[in-house]
Amino acid sequence: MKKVYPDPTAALAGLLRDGMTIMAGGFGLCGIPDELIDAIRASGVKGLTVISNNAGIDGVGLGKLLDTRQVARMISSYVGENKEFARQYLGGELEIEFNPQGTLAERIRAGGAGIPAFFTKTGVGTKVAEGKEVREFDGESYVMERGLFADLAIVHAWKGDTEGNLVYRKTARNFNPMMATAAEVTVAQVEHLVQPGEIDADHIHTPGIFIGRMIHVPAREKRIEQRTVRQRKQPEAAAAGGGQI
Amino acid sequence: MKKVYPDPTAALAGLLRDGMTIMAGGFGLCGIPDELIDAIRASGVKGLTVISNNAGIDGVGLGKLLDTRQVARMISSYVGENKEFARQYLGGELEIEFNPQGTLAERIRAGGAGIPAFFTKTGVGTKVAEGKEVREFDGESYVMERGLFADLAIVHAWKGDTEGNLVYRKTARNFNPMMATAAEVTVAQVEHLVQPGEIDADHIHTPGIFIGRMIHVPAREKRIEQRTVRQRKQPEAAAAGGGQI
Amino acid sequence: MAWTREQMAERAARELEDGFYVNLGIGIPTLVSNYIPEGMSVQLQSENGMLGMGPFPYEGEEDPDLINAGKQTITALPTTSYFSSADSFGMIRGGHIDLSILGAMQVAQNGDLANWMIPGKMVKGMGGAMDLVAGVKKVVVVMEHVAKGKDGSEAPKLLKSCDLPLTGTAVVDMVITDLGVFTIDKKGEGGMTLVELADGVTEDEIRAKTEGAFKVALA
Amino acid sequence: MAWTREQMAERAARELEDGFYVNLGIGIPTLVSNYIPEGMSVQLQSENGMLGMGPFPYEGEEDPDLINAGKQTITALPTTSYFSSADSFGMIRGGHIDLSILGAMQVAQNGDLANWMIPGKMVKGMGGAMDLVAGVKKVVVVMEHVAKGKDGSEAPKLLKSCDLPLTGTAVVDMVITDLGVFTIDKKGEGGMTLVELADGVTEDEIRAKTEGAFKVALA
Repeated sequence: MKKVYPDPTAALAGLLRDGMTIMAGGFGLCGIPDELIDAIRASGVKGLTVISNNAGIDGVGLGKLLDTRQVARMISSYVGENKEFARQYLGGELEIEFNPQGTLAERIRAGGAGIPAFFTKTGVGTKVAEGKEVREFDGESYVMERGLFADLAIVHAWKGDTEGNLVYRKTARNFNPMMATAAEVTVAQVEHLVQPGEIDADHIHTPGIFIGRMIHVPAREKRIEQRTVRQRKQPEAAAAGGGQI
Repeated sequence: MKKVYPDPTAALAGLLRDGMTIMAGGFGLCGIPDELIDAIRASGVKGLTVISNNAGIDGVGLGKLLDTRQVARMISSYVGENKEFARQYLGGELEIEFNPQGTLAERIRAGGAGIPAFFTKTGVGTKVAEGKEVREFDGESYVMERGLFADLAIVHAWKGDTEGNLVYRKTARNFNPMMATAAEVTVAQVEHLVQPGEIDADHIHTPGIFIGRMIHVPAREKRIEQRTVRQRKQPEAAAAGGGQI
Repeated sequence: MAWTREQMAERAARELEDGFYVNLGIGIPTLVSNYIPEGMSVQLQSENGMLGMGPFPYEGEEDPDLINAGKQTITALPTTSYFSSADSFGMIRGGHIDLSILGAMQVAQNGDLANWMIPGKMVKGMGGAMDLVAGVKKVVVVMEHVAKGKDGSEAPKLLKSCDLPLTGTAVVDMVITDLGVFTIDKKGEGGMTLVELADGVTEDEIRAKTEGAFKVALA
Repeated sequence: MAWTREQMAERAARELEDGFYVNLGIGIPTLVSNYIPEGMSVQLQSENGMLGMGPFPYEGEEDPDLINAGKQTITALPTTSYFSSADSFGMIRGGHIDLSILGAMQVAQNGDLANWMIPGKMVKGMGGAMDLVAGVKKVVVVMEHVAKGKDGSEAPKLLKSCDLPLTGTAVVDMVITDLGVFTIDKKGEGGMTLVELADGVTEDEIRAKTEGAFKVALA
C-alpha cells in the first residue's frame, strides 16, 4: 500500500473528471496546495465545483484555474482579491455560493465526520438563511446547514510520513485538516517527507487514514499576499486584523 | 489574570454547588482528573449530574463520588466496571442516560462549538432514537442529537503552560479536549506545568482560552484497569480490543 | 466439526485487504490480528483515540496512558497517531474505517444487530458499538452459531428478527459462526445467503440451528 | 471636535478587560491593539486559526505561513496557539471570545448590523463576519457616524433599520463613532442609548446625524 507518488500528475492520475467537486485547502495564499493546483490546471479538467475559503489571486493559487476557465462554481467565504474572478462572475460565467467562513469550515468538518446537517446561529435573519430551515432551541434561533463532501480534496502540509500522517505549520493549517477528511480521495503535498515514527504520534494533526495519496514538494518560494512589517527603530506596532470588512 | 491555583480545593473554590452539571474527562481510568475528583468529593457537593464516558471503578475515579452518593445522574456510554454503580442504579438511587460513545463525544464537541443540534446515523432504529426526531437526508435516516454544555468541566492533561495551553499524552487525550470547550468554567490538572513558549504552538491540543483555572499535579502512580502483557519469549501476540461487548 | 475460535478468527482475517483500516471488537475479533497476512498493511483503530495499535506491552513496560477500547494496556507502532474521542468517532461515523469485526448476541436476516443489552439484566451501556456498526464501511460479525443455555438448551442467534434491543438496523454485511459464513444484502432485498460451511458441517445442520431465512450459494 | 481614528480606537480599548480574548476587525479596530493598557493580559484571536497574535514582523522576518485574517504577515507570542478553521470558529460560535471590535456600513437601533455587501456592487463575501457577530459575547462597532458621499452629502449609518443586506440581527452591543458612544440592549426592549459625547460634540449634532431612535444617558 504505497501512498507516495513521484509527482503531482501521477498523484492525480485517474482521479480527475469534468464536473467534479474539489476541495482545496488554504486561507488566502497561506497553506495552499499549489503544486497540485498546477497539475489540475495542466490536466485541462473543466466544469469544476471548487470548495475553498478564497479563490486565490490573479495567476496564483486557484486564480490559475480561473484563468483557464476550468471552474464553473465556487463555494467560498471571501473572494476579494481576484480581478479575473470578478470579471467571470459579473459576466455570468462563474457561479458563486458564499458561506460564512465558520459555517464553511463546519460544513466541511461535518461532511468528513458523517454529520449530514447541523444547526448554527451564524447567518440567522440574513441572506445566508434564505430557503433554509430555521429552528428555535432554548429560545434562540438557528439555521440548519448541510455537511459538504467532495470527490477530491487537495491539501498542503508541512511534514508528512509515508503512512500519510500530517503536520501543518502555523496558520497554514486553516482549512486543510477538515478538507482532508471530507472527500472520496484526499491527495496531500508535503514540504518534508519522513518515515513513520519520525513524527511524534501526539503531534499529528491529520492521521494517515485520511490521506489516499501524497507527494513530496521540497520547499519553493511561497507567495505573501500582504507584506506588512514594522521598522526596527519604531516602538512595536500591533498587527491585529480581520477578514471581515 | 492568574490561572494557576495552588491546589485542587482552591481551584474549585466558588465553582461548586448542589445539583450542578459536571463533565469529567477520561476513558476508563486513563486521563481522568483524579485530583479534582478528590476535591469534589471532599467538598461534599451533591445531587450532581456527571457527564463522563465511564463511571470509574469502585473507589477509583468517579467511583469515589458514587461511594459518597454525590451523583444523582450520569450521562455515559459504558459503566461496566463498577459494582457500587450497579447497586445504586438497580436500587433506583441513580439515574443513567446511556449515549453511544461517538454521539456523546460529538454532543460535547457541539456544545463547546455553539452547535445546539446535529444529525447522526448512530442509533437510528434503536432505543437511543426513541422520542427524538428522525429525518432523511439523501435517502438515509438520521437522528437529531443535542449539544451538551456543563456548568463545570474538569480535565487532565500531560503538560500545560500558565496561559492554559494544554497537551495530552497518548490515549489519555480521549474526551478531555472536547470537555475543555463545553462548560462555563474548565479546570485543568496538568502533570507538567511550564511557562508560555515552552510548548511548540503547533503541538497545543487545547488553546488556553478554554482553561479558566489550572493546578499542577506532579506525577503520582496511575492506575491500570486491565493489565495485559506479552511474554518476551513468545511470538508477538496482537492486542486489538474494542469497548463494545 | 465446527470451527474453533481460532479458525473463526482466521476466516474473518480473510476479509482484510492491503491498506485497510480496521476496528476489532473484544473476544474472538481480537484474535483476528494474529492472522494478518505477512506483508499486508493493516492499521488497527482503537475508538478511544488511536490508529496503528501495536501488541500488548512486555511485562514492566505497561503505560497507563496507552490503552485500547477494552481498557487493556497496549503499545504503539511507528505508524501510530493519537486523537480525541470526537475525532475518533468522526473517523468512524464518516465512513473512513474499512472494516469492523465484532461479536453479537443476535443477528437478523436483514442485517439488524443486537449486542448491547438484555432486558431485565444490568445494562452496562453500548460503548462505541452503535457508532461502529452505523459508520464503518463493512461490518462482519463473528459469533457462536447458537446460544447455549445453562440447561444445555440451544437457541438460534441468526433470526428472522432480533428480539433483544437493537444496536443497529440493517448494519451487518457478513456473519462468521463456528458452523459457516453468511453474507447479508443489508442495503437491498437480497436477504441472507449461506456462502461457506465449516469443515464437516452440513447444510442441514445449519438449517436446523438457524431461524432466519437464507439462500444457499456455496462456492 | 469629533474624535480621530486613534481616539475612537482608544475609546474602544476601554472595553477591554484583563484576561479577555478579543477578535479585532481590520481598519480602526486594528488600532485598538495599540491601546491595551500596560499590565493587562489581552490575547488577540485571528479567525484563520491563531490565538495570541503578535505585532508585524521586522522586515526580512516575514513568514508566509504566519498571517492574520487580513492576510497580513504577523508574528507569534510565547502564548500563541494554532488551530484549524473549524476549531477557530468553534471557539467563536461557542461564545468563547469575549469581545469583537469591527467596522460597519450600517447599524440599526435594535442591534442589526450590515457590513458585507452593497446590492449592485461586486460582492466579495462575508468572510468570518457573520460568525463573529453571531458568536462573540460582546460586539462593539467602531465606525464613522455618517457615510460621506463623493458629492459631499452625508447619510446616517445609525438607522431605524438597515437597508443593506444584514450581517446579523440584533448582534451589536455598542457603537463607537467619531461623535460619541451608544449602547444597544440587543436582547431586550431597551433600544439604543447615547452614553458619551466626543469632545465638543453636542447632543443636537448627534440627533441631526442619526436616523435611529435613541435615549440619552450621559455619564
